[in-house]
Amino acid sequence: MSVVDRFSESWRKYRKPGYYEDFDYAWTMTIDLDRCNGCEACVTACQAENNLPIVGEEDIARGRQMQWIRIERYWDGEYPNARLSFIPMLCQHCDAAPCETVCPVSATYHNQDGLNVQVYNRCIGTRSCAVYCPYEVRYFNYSNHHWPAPLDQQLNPDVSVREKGVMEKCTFCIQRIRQAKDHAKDDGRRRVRDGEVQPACVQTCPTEALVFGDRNDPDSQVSRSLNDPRAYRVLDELNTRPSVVYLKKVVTDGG
Amino acid sequence: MPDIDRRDFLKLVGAGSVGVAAGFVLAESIKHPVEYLIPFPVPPEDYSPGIATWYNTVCRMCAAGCGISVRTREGRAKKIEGNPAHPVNQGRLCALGQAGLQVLYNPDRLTTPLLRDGDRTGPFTQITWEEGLSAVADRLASVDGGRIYLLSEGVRGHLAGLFELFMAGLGSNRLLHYDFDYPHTLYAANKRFYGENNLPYYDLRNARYLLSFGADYLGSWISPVHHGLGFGHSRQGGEVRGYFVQIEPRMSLSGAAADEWIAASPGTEGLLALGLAHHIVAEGLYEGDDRDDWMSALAAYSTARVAEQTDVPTNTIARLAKAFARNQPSLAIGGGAAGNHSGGVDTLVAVNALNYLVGNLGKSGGLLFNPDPVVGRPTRSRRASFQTMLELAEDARRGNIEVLIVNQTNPVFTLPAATGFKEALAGIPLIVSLSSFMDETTALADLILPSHTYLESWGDDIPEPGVGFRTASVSQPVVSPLYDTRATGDIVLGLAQKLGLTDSMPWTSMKEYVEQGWRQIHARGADTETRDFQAFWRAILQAGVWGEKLRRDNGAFALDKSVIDNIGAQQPEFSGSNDDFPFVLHPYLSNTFLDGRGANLPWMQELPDPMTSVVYGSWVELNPATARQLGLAQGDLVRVESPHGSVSAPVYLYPGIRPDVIAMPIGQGHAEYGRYARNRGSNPIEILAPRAESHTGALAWSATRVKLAATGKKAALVQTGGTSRQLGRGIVQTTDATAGSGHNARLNSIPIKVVST
Amino acid sequence: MAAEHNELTYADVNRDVVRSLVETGPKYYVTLGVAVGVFLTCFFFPWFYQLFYGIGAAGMNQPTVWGTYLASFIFWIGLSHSGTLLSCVLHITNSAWRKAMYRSAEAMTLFSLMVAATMVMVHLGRPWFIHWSLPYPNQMELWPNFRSPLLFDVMAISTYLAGSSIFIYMGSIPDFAAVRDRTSGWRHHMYVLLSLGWRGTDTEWHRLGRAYTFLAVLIIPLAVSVHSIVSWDFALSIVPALHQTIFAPYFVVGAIYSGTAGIVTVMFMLRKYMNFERYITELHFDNLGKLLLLLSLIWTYINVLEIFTGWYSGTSTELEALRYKLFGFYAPLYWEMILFCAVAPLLLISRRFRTSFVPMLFLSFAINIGMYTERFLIVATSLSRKYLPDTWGLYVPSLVEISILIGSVAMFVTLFLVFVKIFPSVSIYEVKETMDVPRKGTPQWQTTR
Amino acid sequence: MGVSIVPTLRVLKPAAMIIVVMALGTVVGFWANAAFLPGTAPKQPIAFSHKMHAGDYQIPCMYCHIEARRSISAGVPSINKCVGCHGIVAKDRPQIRKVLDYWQNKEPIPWIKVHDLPDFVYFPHKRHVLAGVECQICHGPVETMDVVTRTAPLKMGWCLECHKARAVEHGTDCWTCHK
Repeated sequence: MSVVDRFSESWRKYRKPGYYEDFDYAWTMTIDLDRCNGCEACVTACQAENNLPIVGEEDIARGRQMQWIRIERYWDGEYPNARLSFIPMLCQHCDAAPCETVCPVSATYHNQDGLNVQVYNRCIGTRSCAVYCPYEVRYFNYSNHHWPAPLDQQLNPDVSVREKGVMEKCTFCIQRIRQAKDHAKDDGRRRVRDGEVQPACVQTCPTEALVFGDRNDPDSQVSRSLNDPRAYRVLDELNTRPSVVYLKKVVTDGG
Repeated sequence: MPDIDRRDFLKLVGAGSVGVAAGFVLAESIKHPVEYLIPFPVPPEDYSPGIATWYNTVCRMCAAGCGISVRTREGRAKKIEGNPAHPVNQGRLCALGQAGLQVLYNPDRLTTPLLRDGDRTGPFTQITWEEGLSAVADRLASVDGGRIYLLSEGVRGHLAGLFELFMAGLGSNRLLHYDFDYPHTLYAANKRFYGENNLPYYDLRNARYLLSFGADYLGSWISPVHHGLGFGHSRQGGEVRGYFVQIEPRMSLSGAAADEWIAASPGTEGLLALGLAHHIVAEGLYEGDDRDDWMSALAAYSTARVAEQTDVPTNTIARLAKAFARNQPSLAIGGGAAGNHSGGVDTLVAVNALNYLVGNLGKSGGLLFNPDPVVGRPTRSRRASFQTMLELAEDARRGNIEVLIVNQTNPVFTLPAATGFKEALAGIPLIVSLSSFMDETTALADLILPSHTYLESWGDDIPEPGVGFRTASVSQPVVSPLYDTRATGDIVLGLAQKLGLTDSMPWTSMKEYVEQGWRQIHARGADTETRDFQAFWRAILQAGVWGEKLRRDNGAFALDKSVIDNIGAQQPEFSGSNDDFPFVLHPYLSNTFLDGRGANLPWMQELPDPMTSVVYGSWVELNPATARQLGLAQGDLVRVESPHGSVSAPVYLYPGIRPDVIAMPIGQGHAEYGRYARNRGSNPIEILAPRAESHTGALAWSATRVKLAATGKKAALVQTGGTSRQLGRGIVQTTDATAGSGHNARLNSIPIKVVST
Repeated sequence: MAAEHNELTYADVNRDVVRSLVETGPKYYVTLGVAVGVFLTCFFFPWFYQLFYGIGAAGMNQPTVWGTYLASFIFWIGLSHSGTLLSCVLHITNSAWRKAMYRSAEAMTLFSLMVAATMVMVHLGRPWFIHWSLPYPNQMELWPNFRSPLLFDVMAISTYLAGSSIFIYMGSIPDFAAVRDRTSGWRHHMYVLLSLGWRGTDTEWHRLGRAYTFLAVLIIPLAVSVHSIVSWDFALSIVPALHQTIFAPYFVVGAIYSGTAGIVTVMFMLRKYMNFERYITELHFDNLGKLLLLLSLIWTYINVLEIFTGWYSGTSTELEALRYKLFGFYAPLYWEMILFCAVAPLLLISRRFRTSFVPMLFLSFAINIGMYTERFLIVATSLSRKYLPDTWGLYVPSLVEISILIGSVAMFVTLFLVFVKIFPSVSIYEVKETMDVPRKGTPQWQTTR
Repeated sequence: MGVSIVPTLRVLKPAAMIIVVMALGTVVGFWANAAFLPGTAPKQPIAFSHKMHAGDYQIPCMYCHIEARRSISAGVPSINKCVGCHGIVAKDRPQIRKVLDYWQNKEPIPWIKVHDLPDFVYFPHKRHVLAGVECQICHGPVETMDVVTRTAPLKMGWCLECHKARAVEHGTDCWTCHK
């Protein structure tokens, strides 16, 4: 097949609305804001799993924190009726991702699992994806990070350590997905079973607020969760079609 | 070429050589660096490169006793996750627990035994274990047993037993377990009310209505991960959505998660509890035989009076009381600042009374009592309260202590400066520290025998409180020791050997001792008799947890009339007068560092505080209205002055705090403790008044009044978050649907671990 | 018009221009030395440090991942806009007053494009991989992303750079030949190579004229598209206050505006320091002043429109972005921009102002400072106030960034200083076109028209 | 004054010669480094001969590289595997004595990687072995080599050639091989 054919074929494929429904999987996460208590266990789990650096006080003061999942906090009202709500914010793996269109070198793209992936070694560091991302979940390596020995022994060998000048973000723990598929292949299964793979944040969430799975599978846990009437997407009006769906926080007045 | 002369030729040769050299260097510079492939000389069993091995062990980052699975690859620990089989955390784990890896791989660990010559300001020199152990053993042998103190962090299981044997062998009764956050008042209250010196199991999972009096049960109280599991399930896992009420002067993590946050006047939680009890009894929501006794005991706590004392409106009290009684099963818990106040035990007894009145005892969704543990001895009598520590300091001052062995606890940091504890240590001739880190107490030691971290040691643990049935877990090393350190148990056994205590302590290693202890459990085993011990032991190591499905009969509970008669709560007492010190200081355990033990972990330093998103520092929380009055703005450096000293920290405007209260997180302000903790923020414990709770002698850490003095300076308040208001953008959306919605994450809760290929 | 040139003869022109190339005083070398020194210390070494350390050497942070580098990039691209574009427009409309200034205006285009391209390199996290943004066949079948506005940028800018290089070079060939014939030594050899064997035959003049006009027509839409495309870097994002259809004309107008102001600056310098008083006259300043006034009015209109659309949207995000721009942390800069770019240019209504050289110089400075501020505000205000308030932050340029900004100006000055010694900075043959044909003289210099 | 370019070219000739010679020299130098010091056959701490073991004695690859079929890493055998045989066989040869020295000191042998991929590449041996890819396709005819030499370029384009030829499922997706 010539280059031109290949190009026009993929062009047709990706121009088709809803093309991602034909994908092998459509990995999706639901986050129940009524369960989330803001404990940030997910944040540390992600840091441990994905080799996130310790950027240090100075860099955080300059606004360069690196946590692929973060807890945003929003106050409503004033004392004594102040209320604080937490919302975990991570890469939404949008099906119509603004970041994917802007990268000049296609370092970020949609793969066949419906994931918005970032190829670190392709990134040239224009940072335009971070500008285009309305959720601010892309993190840039402003310098090389160091792990004073022996902290480096903790680094996960399944995940790269990103160098300076590279954009990075939540991958839905793609290394775990890859291994789960590998297992499925070893067992002669065509597909990964529901619940067989969980990103680090979902795995550790003490309140079980996070649910992860394949929404192409109607019986999966996450598909059922998506049917919840409380389901909504953050900044839905931008039509980015995120794969992370939130379940509304329940607020009642009086017991 | 004939027209090239000699000069040109030389030029060309020169140019050519420069070119060749440049090309060569260029090619050399882009070459791949040499990498090595270094196999083990003898590979460990069950090891293969590229394939992860999971070891189950026990988390020691706090006292909850969660089971953990540690992923290792190529002999290095890579990640800590919850052990799915463990009943406490069921596969889940908090941030601090996961940061345990950085305890193991901390760059500031003590790597060899260290000895300090001369006074306690000089440097340490490296010594061998043999020298170190002999030095201690010689000293221990030469002094009277009663003059030897062993001050340990709170330990359970076999290590606690070993300490008992060791101290008994030395002829000393001076064995103390000291933790800053040990809930002395809760034990005392349970003892007084239920006659049970024990913590019950709080069944949040099935509770439909929870009243929490100051207990930050999702952040730092007792067993946060287990409570989190229960909270999540109660919220959206069942048929009816649970309703959570948090009563505390400063909104904690649990307060934010709760449906309702009630800022009662600090220290009046007990009054409020009794006010609710009064309303329940008076409105006929309690129909027990002893109703009249209750009526008379609670007569003084009429709704109107309590409302005035607690600053909670009467209709709120009435509403809470009604809802608490009607929405069964309900649960009332108390702790935190409410428990560590001048009348902490009274407060918690009042909370217990609430549970009693609506019948929450011994039933699902209420509180259940635990069977006695099978492993180790209860260490409750060994638990050092604030009062005990004052006595220890006094003994030290009088010269009654010859040797103090400190194991992984840091009283110099967690005791108020006004106690003079640090200075008192000067009166002790020999201080031996078994710590893995150079913390403030270890920095004052003469001899350091560094322990393994928990990820390198053998041991076992019984979660406290239990989960309603008998359970225990074994901890095993997940990696080979990084440094020339030894397990605490092995150090004690080594000393015992040198001292000739081998009769009572014949074991050569902690592993042998633990295994021997578990032999006894196997021998008495109810459901394990079919297997031989080795199979049993292997099964436990694999599962990481052992349990017996033996529940205690929680059926009948009769309350003594004297208990009812003695119920009461006083107005709180504070150190410092209202006029000079207008604010109540509300120190709270940091969600990330607890009592400061997590401050040396870079992940924890970099984890934003859940409520404020501040990292790497301390702050003073002020109600925006108060700040306006004082003319203070976010980030202004203020001095917090109590009658016993002052600390400085930047102001953080916090909408969820009473205007007459200021709050500070505990955990920062270390003078030692490694590069990540040292000289960062400030420690509010320093300025606390040395006031003990009246019944238990526990430190009443929320009973100090302070004043604020602006310094006129700005301080760096490093925050990860920007503006914490939604501005109508619908980011966190809410609904008022109260019914359970059928979303059930429970089904998927057992993680199937993806082990590397 | 011819009257003003009456005292000039063809020989004068030749002599003046060749003198500007050949006679170099110590002042020139001092200026060049300073420019190169500033370039090295303020641009090269900080950049080297930044390459070593990472982009963290600059002040960029999480919400504001783009900073002054990108603002400088747009600024230089904008500055590039007037030169060639104006020259082309004036060429095909046959405006005679263009002829004395177009060469240096085009050079300005060329050099500011080069500086802009360098700013892209400075801006990138891993500039050593910039070739990945070019579509070249490879075994991996890896291609750049053709949907990306940044790739449009790469295409548009490289085309524009190529087009304007050819344009300025083509227009200079007869002049190179003229200089070739009046110089000796290495200069002579250089101009032999540069003039491509130009003999000045009728056929050559004819072909040059055809090709030149053809290129001029081609470059006009190209120039307009370049800045439209640069604006799409922003407008195609969904960032509040950037996601606007007005952005393409806004950028084009802004670009021509700042470019025209840049031309005024350059004209002043050439006139003053290269002794071209007789060629660059009040007429040029008057005409440029009128143009500036027109552009400033259009620019102001678009700014008002931007405020209106922000207010009219009524959404929290747009309103907040607008509020922040007008009254937030960067508000002083905003009002400074309005003062310099919307209010001050109203002085141009007065002809006396337009024809006074020094005030015009200061005005051109003011406009370009204002326009730089505009670019900075586009980047800084919108990015620091995006959708999720919890991520809002603040961006303040670091020393490295400020130094590189200064260094980039030095780079531009250096390039220009080298240019004036190689290229005849006033077009010899076109100036002659405006003059009366001399009765005596070599027929070689007769024009084709 | 003429317009001829010839005098100019004559003047420029010496400088041009120097530049051309220097450029040619650079090419030669680069080539010489690549050709004579390719680094594809580093000197190992022990002169282990794959030709003898895998070629002459026909020991299967996965007798020593045991992990190849079940792990991402093929694994280099530990010394105890070497000593398993050489505790008895050929104990007196100098190279074997070196091995036995390492064994006695319980020191690992610091083998130098011949086939090294960048850290951002995820190459599971297992998937390739189970898919029936011969070891020799990437590692070359190791059984004929006294000193192991890298014969394949191990570059991305080269990987993709094979992935495309074999129509590997998602074989050209970046995240199949990158991490």
